[in-house]
Amino acid sequence: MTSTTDVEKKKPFANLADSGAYQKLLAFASLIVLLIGFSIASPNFMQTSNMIAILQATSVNGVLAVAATLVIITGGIDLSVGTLMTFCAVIAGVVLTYMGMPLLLGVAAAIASGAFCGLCSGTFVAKMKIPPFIATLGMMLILKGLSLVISGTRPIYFNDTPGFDQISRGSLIGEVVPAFPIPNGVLILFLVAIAASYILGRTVLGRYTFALGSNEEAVRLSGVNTDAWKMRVYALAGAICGIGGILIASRLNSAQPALGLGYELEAIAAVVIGGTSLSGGRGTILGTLIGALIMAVLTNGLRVLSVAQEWQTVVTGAIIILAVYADMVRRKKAS
Amino acid sequence: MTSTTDVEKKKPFANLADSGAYQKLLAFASLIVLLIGFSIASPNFMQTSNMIAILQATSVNGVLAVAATLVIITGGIDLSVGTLMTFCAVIAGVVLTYMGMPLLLGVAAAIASGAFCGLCSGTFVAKMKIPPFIATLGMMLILKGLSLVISGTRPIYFNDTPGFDQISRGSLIGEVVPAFPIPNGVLILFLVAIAASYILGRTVLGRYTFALGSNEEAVRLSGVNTDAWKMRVYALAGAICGIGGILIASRLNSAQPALGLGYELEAIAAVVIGGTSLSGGRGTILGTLIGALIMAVLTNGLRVLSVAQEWQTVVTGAIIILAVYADMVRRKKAS
Amino acid sequence: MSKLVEMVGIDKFFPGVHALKSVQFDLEPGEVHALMGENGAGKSTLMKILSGIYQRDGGALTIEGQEASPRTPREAQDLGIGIIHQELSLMNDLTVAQNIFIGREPRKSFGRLDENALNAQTARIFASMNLKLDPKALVGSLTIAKQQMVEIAKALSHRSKVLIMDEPTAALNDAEIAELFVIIRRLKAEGVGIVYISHKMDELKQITDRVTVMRDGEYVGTVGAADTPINTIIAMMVGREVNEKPLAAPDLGDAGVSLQVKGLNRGQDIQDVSFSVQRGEILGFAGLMGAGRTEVARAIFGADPKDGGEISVHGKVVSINAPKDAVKAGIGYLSEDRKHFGLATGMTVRDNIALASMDLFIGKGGVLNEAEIASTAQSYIKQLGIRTPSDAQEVRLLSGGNQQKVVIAKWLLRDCDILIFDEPTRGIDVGAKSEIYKLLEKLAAQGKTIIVISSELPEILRLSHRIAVMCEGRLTGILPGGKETTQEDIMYLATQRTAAMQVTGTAQ
Amino acid sequence: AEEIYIPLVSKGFQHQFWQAVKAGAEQAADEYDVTITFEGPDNETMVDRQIDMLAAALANNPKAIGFAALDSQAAIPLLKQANDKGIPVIAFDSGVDSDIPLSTATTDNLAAASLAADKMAEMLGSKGKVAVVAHDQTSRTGIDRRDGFVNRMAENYPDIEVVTVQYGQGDHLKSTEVTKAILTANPDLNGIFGTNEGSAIGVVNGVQELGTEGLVIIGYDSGKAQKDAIKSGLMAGAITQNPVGIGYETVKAAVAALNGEDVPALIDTGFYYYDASNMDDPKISAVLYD
Ligand SMILES: Nc1ncnc2c1ncn2[C@@H]1O[C@H](COP(=O)(O)OP(=O)(O)OP(=O)(O)O)[C@@H](O)[C@H]1O
Ligand SMILES: Nc1ncnc2c1ncn2[C@@H]1O[C@H](COP(=O)(O)OP(=O)(O)OP(=O)(O)O)[C@@H](O)[C@H]1O
Ligand SMILES: [Mg+2]
Ligand SMILES: [Mg+2]
Repeated sequence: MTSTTDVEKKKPFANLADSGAYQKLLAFASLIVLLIGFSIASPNFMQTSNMIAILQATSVNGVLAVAATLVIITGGIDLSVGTLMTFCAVIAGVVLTYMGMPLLLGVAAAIASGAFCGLCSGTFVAKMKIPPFIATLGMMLILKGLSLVISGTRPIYFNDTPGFDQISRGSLIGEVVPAFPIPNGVLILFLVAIAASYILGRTVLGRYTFALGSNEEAVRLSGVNTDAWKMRVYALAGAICGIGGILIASRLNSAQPALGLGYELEAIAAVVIGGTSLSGGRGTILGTLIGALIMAVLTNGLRVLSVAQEWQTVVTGAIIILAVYADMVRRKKAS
Repeated sequence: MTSTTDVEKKKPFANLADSGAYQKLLAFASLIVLLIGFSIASPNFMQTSNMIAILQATSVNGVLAVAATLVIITGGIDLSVGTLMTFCAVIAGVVLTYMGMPLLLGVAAAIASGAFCGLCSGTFVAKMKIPPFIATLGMMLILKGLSLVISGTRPIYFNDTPGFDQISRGSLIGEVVPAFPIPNGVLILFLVAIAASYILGRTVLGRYTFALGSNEEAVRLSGVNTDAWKMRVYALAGAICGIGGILIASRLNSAQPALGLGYELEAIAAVVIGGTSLSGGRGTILGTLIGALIMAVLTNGLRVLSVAQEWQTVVTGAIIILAVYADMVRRKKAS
Repeated sequence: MSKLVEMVGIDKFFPGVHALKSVQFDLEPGEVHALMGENGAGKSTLMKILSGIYQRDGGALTIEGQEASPRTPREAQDLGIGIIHQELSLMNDLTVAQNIFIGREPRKSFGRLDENALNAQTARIFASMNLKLDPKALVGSLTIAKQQMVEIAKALSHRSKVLIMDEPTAALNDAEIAELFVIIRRLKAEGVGIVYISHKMDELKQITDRVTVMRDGEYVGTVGAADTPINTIIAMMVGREVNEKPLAAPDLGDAGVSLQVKGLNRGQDIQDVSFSVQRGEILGFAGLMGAGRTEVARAIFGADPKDGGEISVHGKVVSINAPKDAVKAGIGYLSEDRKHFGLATGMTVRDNIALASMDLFIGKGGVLNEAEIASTAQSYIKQLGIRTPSDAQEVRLLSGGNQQKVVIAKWLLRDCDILIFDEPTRGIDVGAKSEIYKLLEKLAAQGKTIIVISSELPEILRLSHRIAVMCEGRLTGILPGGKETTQEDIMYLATQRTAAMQVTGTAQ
Repeated sequence: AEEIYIPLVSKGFQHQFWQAVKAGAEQAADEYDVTITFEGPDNETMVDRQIDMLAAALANNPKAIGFAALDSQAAIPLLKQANDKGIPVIAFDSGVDSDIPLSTATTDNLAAASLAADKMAEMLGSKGKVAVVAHDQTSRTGIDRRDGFVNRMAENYPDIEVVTVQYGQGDHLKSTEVTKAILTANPDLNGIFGTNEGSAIGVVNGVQELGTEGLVIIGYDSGKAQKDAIKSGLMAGAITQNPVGIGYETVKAAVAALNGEDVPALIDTGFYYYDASNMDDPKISAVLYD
């Protein structure tokens, strides 16, 4: 109970450097190295249209990765993001094409059904105490099957809903800055990311998300209704997958019921590359975005370089390991 | 250092009941319920030939799941089991068919290359401190690509190696007990499982596998070279995947270089259904075997019932959740 | 003859913290050398340098006259240095014996384990410690006190020349401590040098030969234990005199009953426990290890299920099935195991303090008022003297005692009517302890109801207006606080093991 | 001279069928002195991944593009973009719902699967029970081959019952297990149709492992294992497309379009039924691959 030491006085500066701009820039290091490398290797890489293609390719995976980030920070895992996205797309297809409802209703239905399925996973995990891996694996299979059942194993096209494809393909930015026609899908990804960041950083839900991942029992013993909060996090993640469903449906102008398997691993990979720990309690949306971008740049760059496809896979694997390694080394130095 | 309380005296009995025959039988409960259910639903299900088909269907996934169990008990995860299996099959193909070496050498090469790749993953995790998810995801991609590169994107057939397909398909047991021609592949799975069980329960390697997953820092503080042991566990898991590679190659009488993606989730699912915790420190090979059997019975049963494919997926998802839930409830009651 | 250990001018920096400032320390063979200081003074850090966990940033270390810089725990072990860590570091999924011999398992050929030898050797160690514990029990199923004993057994099994004990008795009760002292004396006779860190001042006179005091990461001085009054040592530690006021049990008169527990039951652990506490009262809970005090507290709080029993708060029966119900009813519980049940160690000091009271800081749309959380946290940091570089520091980087203070702050902020403190001063230094006592008294004076579970009888006697004593899951009696009650009275009730014993005293 | 670059974005690349298409395309590339790349996603459900591939291909300023659409509509905006830039698009394997592709080099999968049904019926004497092990439930080829077979049976052979259609994702091992389950459920089965190479091999494997005899197995595509099975009599016969031809014609049409020549709107590369009797026929063996 003695007085403040000089240590405490020094700390604010240390803190500043820690979270400062310099640090944040460094987090991009692997991404920037990749961008520079590919630009040198191929003159076609650094074109506006290709940059936009990369961003476009990030949009769906990015949104799913944001959803996965939330669940992973609670110490869980969500294997159902990919098939849930598809399920929501199919729901939108049913509402818009089969039932002929107006656009907004379709979007709302997709997001609501996403939230509902997320809530189901959350209930399995929180109330029934099923390990998140199994609960969401089960959901992944259930949703995969249901998408096929509901759609009649057939893609649902949105040709009767004019403007639906503009949700992802159109470009509001392009109308203002014609030189840089960033598609709306990318815009939506950034909006989702900003919203998720805000929720994580500034709201109770976010605080409990971290707390659950850090030490759930301690949170429970603090009198917090941990089950309820966990279910909310899963529901929120589900709703975000619903947005992902709209994005992909709009991009393909159809709901492809068989799609989505394997997307969960890519989303989780983006999360982990972005520095979020699978054991929970730590993570950032910015990191996840960078992770998703690294993956997209890598795949696109190797394609533009026309590397043989089998080698593309090898190089992707190696670079993912290296990128994370570089990040580990950087962080170790920083601390 | 005070006197014994009765609690402690009671403890041995509690322990006995815990690991007693009764308890072990109960662990099979979900499996047995499934078997009975399918037998009632279809008269064709409970035939010797179908039981053998189920066992055979378990063999490859079972071996991969055993490998995954080891890594998961250390608190890690291995996403590369499926493509590593394929890679080892391709290596066997190269050694046997392209280079025309004798059978044993091919088998040895497959297992050795499995161990080597496992060692690489282990090095990434232990030495480079890359999260296991990323290290093995990277390996998964690298091995997937390399399998295609090495094989020339072409299956390698083992027609020149007589007896190769007998490794998995032949039946030593059938020669002795003709009524029950259990294929050698199943025999190998059981041998692998027994060996892994023995290693886990009786050897130093096994002890450190559990210790690492339980509290790695404490093990390190006890002066154990945790990195070296972790690498050994990954190498052992890799070697087991090598055996899996031999099994699948022998069953298909060819090394199919494009196979293997998606097998990792099935293997991990079997592990988790079997009661091994993804956070490490706990798990049994017996549980994993039961988990793999549950998955195999489920898929086979639904197919025998000719359930429509899309519904098969839905039902599989739901039953996986239920099986694990039933297990949770049982354990809670037992404790 | 050279000294066993000699450390001179040791410096250690952590990001933002100058943890050790040119500290010196030495150890003779066959001596018990106490290392004292407030929470965060740097005791554990100094010992971690000696045992190869941290590397020093400056200074010299010699072991038996030889320059040494152990870089890993293994190297330190090879130099003959063993350590019992302040924070338990055990593998919960392994058995007791497996934990003790981790890294040195008796082996047969081909890396096979000799499990029988392992258990037999463990049993022998336990026998020499006069400890009854099944070598095959899973460590995770043991209470912390027993886990602490396992840590001690593990350190003993190393047969080190230097044995560092970082607060080995924090989780132990008097009987266990007495047994530990027997062991320490035996080791001493064998020529082992022992570094002994503790916040229990009474232990100094019992076993230590010399005392080195640290303050704020600096070396203050080394004195002989026998010829230095305790008050002098305390003054060296905190830089001032700490005077203990004797307890003055207030007359609560007709202050209403705020918590009433009737017929609380759960299997063997809790057998028909009934008691009540008045507003403004401090009820102490005493008992031996495993008496079930923690169980009673957790059952009241809803952390564990109960078989039966009725809990009333302010005369109204409340149904408590989960901690959230308890908190809603105005009951707070500070767990004895801060690491597992008290703290989200990866989060900041600020968030941990606010953890139970988030609803106070919620604005529109669930947005948190961060500035208010920070200023609240800072006021508690000041009030409790939590030594942390800032309120945004991660809790896991604080010293053990300061972590404990964070948990206390969490419950103070929650402002419950009824507060159950389970071993609140575990690992807390003398200065801070007396501050906490004052705090509890102040809370009681404000009309709050306080239950204190403690294994330190002087603490129970110092604090409690009434003392409940438990033995093997039963409440064996309730004694009045104040001068009339002695440690012997409590021990008598705490050892009433036969089920036929009547409850003495009155339960209101 | 400036290099002529023609990327082919396919439906897959790991399967032998696609490798044969690639081989044909490379052959044509050699002949016409152009550079090609050949890429496809891991499986035929990944519609969006294929579009990303198309986008990357467009970034390289190709002279022409070959495209095997996983979904007939999803790629239209990108194809329009190509069209606007004057890049000719040749569709292969299956069509695109648009008039942008100048030409489509493809197999009529419906007709090919009907032929398989005819052959099956012939061998069974127009009565009995058959099953289908298909490779995919939602992809165009999966649907066409399944429907071609099932519909022909329903229309022309009332005494033949298709008892079940199950899917093995074209994965050899999964198809093996599927076959065994089908045989367990239908001990009186007379024939099985496997709709692609992996499915067909799976059927053969499953039948072998169960030791079932007297089944009529008809496969699809070729590959060494399938050819061996036909030679040994395990498999009655199989449909083969002309994958090498598809690849070759795609590149050839692209080059023709670049040179301003007329290209036919549809290039039917044909399909054949082959069995032990005609396998070594030069016309047939030319379209088979190992
Ligand atoms: N890894 C670390 N990173 C940052 N700061 C640290 C770290 N370890 C210790 N510290 C800081 O160093 C100081 C000394 O801590 P130490 O644990 O040695 O105290 P202590 O004397 O053992 O206290 P206690 O009696 O509470 O156990 C404290 O201010 C603590 O916050
Ligand atoms: N190894 C064990 N296995 C099962 N139950 C145990 C074990 N050890 C203790 N218990 C149960 O826990 C009860 C209380 O333990 P605990 O030591 O927490 O009580 P306590 O009075 O709070 O003691 P303290 O706070 O001094 O540790 C015991 O009465 C016993 O029923
Ligand atoms: Mg300390
Ligand atoms: Mg206790």
